[in-house]
Amino acid sequence: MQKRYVKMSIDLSIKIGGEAGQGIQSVGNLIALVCRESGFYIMAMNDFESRIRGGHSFFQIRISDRPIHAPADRLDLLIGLNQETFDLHRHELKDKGLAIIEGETGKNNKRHITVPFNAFGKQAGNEIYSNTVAAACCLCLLGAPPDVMKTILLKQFKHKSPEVIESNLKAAESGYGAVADIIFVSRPLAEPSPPKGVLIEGSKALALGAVASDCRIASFYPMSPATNILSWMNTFSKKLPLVVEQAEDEIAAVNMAIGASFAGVRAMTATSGGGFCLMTEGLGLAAISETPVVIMDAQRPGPATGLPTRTAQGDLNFVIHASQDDFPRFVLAPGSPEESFSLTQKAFYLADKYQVPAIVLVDQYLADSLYILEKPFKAPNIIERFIVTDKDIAVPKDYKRFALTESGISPRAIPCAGEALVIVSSDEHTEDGHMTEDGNHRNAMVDKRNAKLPAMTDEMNPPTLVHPDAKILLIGWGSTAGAIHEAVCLLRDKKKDVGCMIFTDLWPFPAEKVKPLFSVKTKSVWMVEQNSSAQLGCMIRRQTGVAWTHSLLKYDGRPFYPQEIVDAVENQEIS
Amino acid sequence: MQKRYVKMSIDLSIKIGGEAGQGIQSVGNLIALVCRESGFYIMAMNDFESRIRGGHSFFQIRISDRPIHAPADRLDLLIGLNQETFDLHRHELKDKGLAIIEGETGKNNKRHITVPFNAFGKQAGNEIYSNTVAAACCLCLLGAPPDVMKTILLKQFKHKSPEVIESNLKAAESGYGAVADIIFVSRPLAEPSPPKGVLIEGSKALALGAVASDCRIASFYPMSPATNILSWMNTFSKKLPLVVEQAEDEIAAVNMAIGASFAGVRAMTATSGGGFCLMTEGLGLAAISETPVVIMDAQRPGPATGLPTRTAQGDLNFVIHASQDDFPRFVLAPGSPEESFSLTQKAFYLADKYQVPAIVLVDQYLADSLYILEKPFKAPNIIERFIVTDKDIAVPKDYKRFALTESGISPRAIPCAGEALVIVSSDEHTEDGHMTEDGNHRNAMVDKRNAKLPAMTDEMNPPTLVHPDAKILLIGWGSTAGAIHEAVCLLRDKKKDVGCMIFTDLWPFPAEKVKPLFSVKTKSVWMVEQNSSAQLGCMIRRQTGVAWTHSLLKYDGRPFYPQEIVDAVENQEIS
Amino acid sequence: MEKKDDFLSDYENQWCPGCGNFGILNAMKDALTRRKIPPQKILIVSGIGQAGKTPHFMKCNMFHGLHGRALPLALGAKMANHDLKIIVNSGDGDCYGEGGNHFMHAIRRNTDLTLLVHNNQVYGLTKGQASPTSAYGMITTMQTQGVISDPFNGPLVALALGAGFVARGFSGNIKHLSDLIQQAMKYKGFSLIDIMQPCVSFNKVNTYEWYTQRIYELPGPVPDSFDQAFALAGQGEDRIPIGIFYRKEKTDFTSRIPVLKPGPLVSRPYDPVALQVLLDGDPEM
Amino acid sequence: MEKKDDFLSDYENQWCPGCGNFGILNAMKDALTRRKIPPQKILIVSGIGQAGKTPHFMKCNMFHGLHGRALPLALGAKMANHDLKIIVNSGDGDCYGEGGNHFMHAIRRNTDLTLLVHNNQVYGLTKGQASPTSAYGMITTMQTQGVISDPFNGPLVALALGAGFVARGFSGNIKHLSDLIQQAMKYKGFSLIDIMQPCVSFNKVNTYEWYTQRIYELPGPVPDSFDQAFALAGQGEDRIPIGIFYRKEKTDFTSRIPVLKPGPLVSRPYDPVALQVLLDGDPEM
Ligand SMILES: Cc1ncc(C[n+]2csc(CCOP(=O)(O)OP(=O)(O)O)c2C)c(N)n1
Ligand SMILES: Cc1ncc(C[n+]2csc(CCOP(=O)(O)OP(=O)(O)O)c2C)c(N)n1
Ligand code: SF4
Ligand code: SF4
Ligand SMILES: [Mg+2]
Ligand SMILES: [Mg+2]
Repeated sequence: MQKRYVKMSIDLSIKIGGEAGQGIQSVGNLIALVCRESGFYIMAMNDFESRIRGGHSFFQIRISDRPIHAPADRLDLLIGLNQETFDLHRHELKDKGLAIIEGETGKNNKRHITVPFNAFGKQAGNEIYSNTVAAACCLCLLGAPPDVMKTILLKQFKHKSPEVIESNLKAAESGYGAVADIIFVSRPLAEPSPPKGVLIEGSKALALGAVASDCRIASFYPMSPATNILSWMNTFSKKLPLVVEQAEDEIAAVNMAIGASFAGVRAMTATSGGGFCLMTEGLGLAAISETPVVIMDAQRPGPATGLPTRTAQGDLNFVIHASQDDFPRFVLAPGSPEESFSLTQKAFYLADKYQVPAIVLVDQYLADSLYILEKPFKAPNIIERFIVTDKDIAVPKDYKRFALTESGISPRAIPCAGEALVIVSSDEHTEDGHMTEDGNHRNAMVDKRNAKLPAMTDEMNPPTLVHPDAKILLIGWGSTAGAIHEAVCLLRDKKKDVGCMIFTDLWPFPAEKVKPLFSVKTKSVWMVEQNSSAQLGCMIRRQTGVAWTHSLLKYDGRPFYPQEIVDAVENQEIS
Repeated sequence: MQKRYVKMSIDLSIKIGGEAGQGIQSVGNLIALVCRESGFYIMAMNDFESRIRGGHSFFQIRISDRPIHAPADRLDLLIGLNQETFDLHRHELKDKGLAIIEGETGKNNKRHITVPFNAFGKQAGNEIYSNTVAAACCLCLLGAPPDVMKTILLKQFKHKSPEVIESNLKAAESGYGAVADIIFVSRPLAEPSPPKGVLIEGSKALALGAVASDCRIASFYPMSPATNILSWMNTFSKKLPLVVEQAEDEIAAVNMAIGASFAGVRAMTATSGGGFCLMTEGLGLAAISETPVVIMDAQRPGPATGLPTRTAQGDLNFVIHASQDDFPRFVLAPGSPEESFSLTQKAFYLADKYQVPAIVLVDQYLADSLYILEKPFKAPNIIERFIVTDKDIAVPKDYKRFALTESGISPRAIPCAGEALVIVSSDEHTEDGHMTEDGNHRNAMVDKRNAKLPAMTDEMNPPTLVHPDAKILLIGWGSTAGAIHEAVCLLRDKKKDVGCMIFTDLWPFPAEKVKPLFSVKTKSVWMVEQNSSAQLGCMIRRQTGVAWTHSLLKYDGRPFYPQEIVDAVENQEIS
Repeated sequence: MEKKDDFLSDYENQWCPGCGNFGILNAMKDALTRRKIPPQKILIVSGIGQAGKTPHFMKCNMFHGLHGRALPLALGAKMANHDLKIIVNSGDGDCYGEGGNHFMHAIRRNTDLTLLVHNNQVYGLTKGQASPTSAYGMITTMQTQGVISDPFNGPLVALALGAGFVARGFSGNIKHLSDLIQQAMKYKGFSLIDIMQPCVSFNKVNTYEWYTQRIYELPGPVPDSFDQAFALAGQGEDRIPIGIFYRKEKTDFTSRIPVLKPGPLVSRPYDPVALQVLLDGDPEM
Repeated sequence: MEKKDDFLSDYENQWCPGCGNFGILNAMKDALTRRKIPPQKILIVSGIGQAGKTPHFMKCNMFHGLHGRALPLALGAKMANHDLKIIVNSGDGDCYGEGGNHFMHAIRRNTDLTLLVHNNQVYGLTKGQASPTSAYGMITTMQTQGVISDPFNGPLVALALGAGFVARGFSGNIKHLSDLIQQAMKYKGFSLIDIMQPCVSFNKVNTYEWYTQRIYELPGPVPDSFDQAFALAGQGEDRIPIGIFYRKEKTDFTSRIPVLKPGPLVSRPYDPVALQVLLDGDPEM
């Protein structure tokens, strides 16, 4: 994730807003696709309500000639499929920004133009095509040649009827026409270059990480913002030995995954905090039965139902301590599509290697955003499973599933695969897996499980560092990585001595690796988190003794903009 | 809990062991009752397996002329209803200790006497009376006049048939006869004095605390070691406006309690860790809906099913962080029957006052042990409910359940009680209770809920201190209080400079009160906990920056003996 | 007198235009008006989903609880105050999926409340996955190769569990549905109305048209035969009967609890004297 | 050849002497022996309770899971390896109480496994509270004024949910029960045997005597009428039939999943080439 900062010559932000059901996301995707095709980097986020029609939602895309990893707070272009979009977001426009809003043609002023998206849509066949009109306006302003847009449109609708395709093309044409003579601040798409990578959604990167781990069972119960991960996996399940099963509830989902893993395949489930609550007992089952399992928690604001379609980082404390009593587990929090792919694989690998549950902690912002992925994902050559069969066991009929070892890891056989009987219980047990009441056996098993911790901790990567000896150190984790990195660059441009420390590998907390990273030169330590109590801050304090001095906590369900972080640090400097 | 330590002139420990189903607990209760009647203090614990018949279980009672709060590790008398008891526990006998074990009369030696309990039982009518024979042997050795035992027996069996009573009396007689000419180290019961208090079980004190809080709904799903608390409440429900309802699962149990509280009565549920897992989503519901609810978590070793009938302190981290995202809650951990009664009331009071969930964290050892309660429990004169009705509301029809206030506490009305409509949602909401997607409203509600924290923290009592400026400070919480206090006394007797700090009020952690309690004179800080990671230790470090230096962690499911703590500290001193 | 308008709420409705939920909402308001129950006297408890949002869109006392957990929440409220009149709004996923266990055990208890299952045969709020009632083979956003579990028939299961009031309604027949709701509320015990409800956004199979072609009103008085009820509840391929399938009087849950006889718990005074007697209790436990 | 002794385990049995579970254990061993399934080839999944302890007391592959969650655990194993032969041991509390939702949805899926519900009409391991199947009015350690919910009839509910193999057995008739288990294992799909089982420690109502007075073996071939099955499953006051109530062939769950056709997931090779194609996929998502 540590990116070198190169000044961008193109950096445009566009917001397209309207009601749910107006096809905002399609507009967004279309624009993103054309930008990619034209060789630009993009980063786009989806903001929507927990409803299917009406209300207000938007798609916000940032376009650049350099890699970008966070949205920007000020807009160059605001496209409103309704007037409300203008009312809500006009203040976000830059001074030279332009708003194109649904309305009768004619009552334009230079910075606020109205276009009858709906009427044009209707002319093209149906009001629903208004979104294509809007997309076309946008692309026209950005300088995209009409045929590029057309090509992409045709690809996107290739499975639709000729009438639908025809109407979309017509709608696009009218969109181009409506703004043909308006000159926008910048027309980057007029100068295309080869694509810089593929377009990818966070949830797709997570799903690809799972299949690249050879995950073969994904059981789940629908819950935003995790559902998309499963939708992707479902798509993949047609081409790989993978079953995606919708369970009756999250309790069933996690137990199915554990049962599948016990039977010998890699298995996972994904949910959000409320569903994770229902999985906590299963987490303990995975722990005591030493069955590998991967659980993805896509965070949203809580408690309880909270804000179903928004983003948060409020589950860190919970997932680290979930389920009664002590036991080892992994918690990894990717901050980009690349990390989503690699850390999901790491989670499956570590779960298998240490026979423990591994949690991948993501959030709505990461899952629902679009990115350009520069380096294609590679399928691993082999998948190491850490499973034994009769031939690896001295006397298979004497096999003991929980044999005491120095590492705490016992050779793991799978049931009905040979002479070795696999005996597993959720009660405390002896080496052979049978229930016990004996205090010594209990101690031996707790010690055995805990014995894995040193090696598990060694597996944890230290946080990413940028100028760690700066006077001001920003600390964050997971999906805020992009915004924090950019904020550091912006602040350093302003000659502020700022650095950052971004965690992905959170538990077991690699305290010994983290402690020496703190510099005596650092005067203020800022926790930048999307929760109201600085959960990572508390953990760092507990694990290293280092206390944070400032915090920038955002918990309104919206992601951080780099500028917000810049402002907070600068304001603090002044006061 | 801070008890002055007075040297005991009588301090006897007796263990009665046998199989589940042999009536060990009845023997124990009988002895405890006679000791109480004779004016002695007792402390007794039940050790049993998760099965109904067979295996091995025991009852261990300590008798003294001074208040006692922990079991002792060395025995004066071992009574075995089977040979296994002798084999398992003979090493616990003091040098002058005596063992009375089931077997043919005759093959006695001075310290190991066999008595045919079974045969005597059979003679009295049925082998099942062997336990009464054993109890009688014990009481006879302790010097209890036969008629005292007889009186208690008659009382205990008053609802039984004349034959059963007759048989028990006969069995008792033969027990007395069998050991009449053996002289035991001490015969305290021969010199009775007036009773020092009432006999009470931990779970009963908790249940009484609940009814003394005017709790009116207790919904639950059976789970050891919490079930007894509900059994007691069920008994009380015949005499008070109280409904105890067994739910289909723990999810239903916690939601029922929340529904009941919402409708206007005080309500609770009780469970153990595995059931608490299933309640975590409900905990979040109580939080966001600001509905008071009390949840008792009676801890047992985990993870998962673990050791169902044993004791642990492994759920502290979990209950403090359970459920997604941040929200305020209380966590209180009583360490004695007195505290069980008072802190349960405090939990109900605080839950009502702050409209938050309150967790009472106990464990199997506390719930299943017997104590002498010196000061009778008093019913409060009034129960403060913090509920408003139309007459307290300016314009009832404009009532807003979640009105923003400085304290974060909104006036709470109950549904269908007047003109004021009560609107509550598990989604994030506006002041009127309706769902919202708005970031500002979201911030306002998070801030409102968190605004309760300072006052909530003020409600927390600091830990109990004994010689806080000692060189060695033992820190513990909850049910280990008795053992730690006694260990301090024993160590100080040996001229060791030892003190202790015992927590009951754990969350919100009263950091500002705790920090100044640490003395510079203290050189080693010991965490004495029944989990494998020093959970309270981690919390103290995180909240105060004070790091522990030593730990004595016991997680085999058995309670601490004071002597174990003494030994650990002394061994450390030597090495 | 109560007017339907009394239930008008200022809060913006969030359902899709054309959604079957509007019919259910209207039938509820109509039923309450006719039963002369004002907003102040009704408690509506709901789960999470489009169905769960219902009480927000009308004036009432309400608790919009967790996904799947409306029934135990409602039961708790009823035990605390058995004078409460309670309607529960739940979705097919909410009630038969996540909340299936509570559905079964609520019937065993026979708690006096009315359960309306907004059965759109799909997960609406989460964008179109199969629900337990989705037809075998139905293609959805997640079941792209078709549903492979048998559909769950709520009324049938309710009958097997001994429910005393079992009905099916249709969101497209508001008058009929209002009448069902009124009857259900009159019934003292647990009443289930499984309501066929089109979801215009995600269920392209069970549309208004699909329903109107199949649905017919049961004529005449409620059949008082269990077997007949069972047969009616089982229909559903070509012909879907709406109406009350079964009605049988039996003692409701809170009436079975002796301690509730003197009145609702919520209105009973705190009695320190009785409590002290209990606290003093038996000194020997 | 497999002998019943092959299933002998060294692990000490923990049930009360006289417990009905012994009969079930013996019938299981007998059935497996007769079906020629050795310990190495059977997977037993169980919940928590006295019933859940069953697999510890015989030789087998086993997963003794969480209270109430045996069915999803077993389903997960079956999806991973549909060649597994799976028996699930569950208690009446475990299966119909805590696990009730999984019970219903397991039936909807028709997973090929055999579910044995040790129905002692009480919570045994937790010392005698009422279970969902406890009779109305039954006095227990916790329901000291008697049970006030209607009893849950597993076979009846299973039939209403469309189960294809529904039977009732009696722990006191080992030969008959063994036969039922064999038939159930032969059936390709979800098979339920609700087993009447005395709990000598906590159920003083439904004793051996009580059962023997009421239980009768169904004669002759399995009735192939749903109505008859429903009527049989409903019997229980004075006369309790044991035998197979209903048997109907239908495609089992894993056979309904196209991707499983080439063989069990667990034995399929990892294919980096197919994966890479997917990873390269559509660059435009
Ligand atoms: C514990 C939990 N799991 C999942 C969800 C996500 N969720 C919200 S509504 C819903 C299903 C909605 O379907 P249904 O109950 O049929 O209601 P509808 O929207 O169709 O009316 C789900 C799965 C949740 N909120 N909580
Ligand atoms: C989540 C959870 N809740 C409660 C328990 C406690 N518990 C263990 S066994 C049991 C019920 C046993 O009854 P049943 O399933 O009928 O089995 P039986 O012992 O009668 O065979 C309960 C409630 C538990 N282990 N886990
Ligand atoms: S998604 Fe379906 S159920 Fe939900 S509001 Fe829209 S039409 Fe109604
Ligand atoms: S308690 Fe009942 S079910 Fe459990 S082992 Fe004893 S007799 Fe059997
Ligand atoms: Mg639905
Ligand atoms: Mg049972």
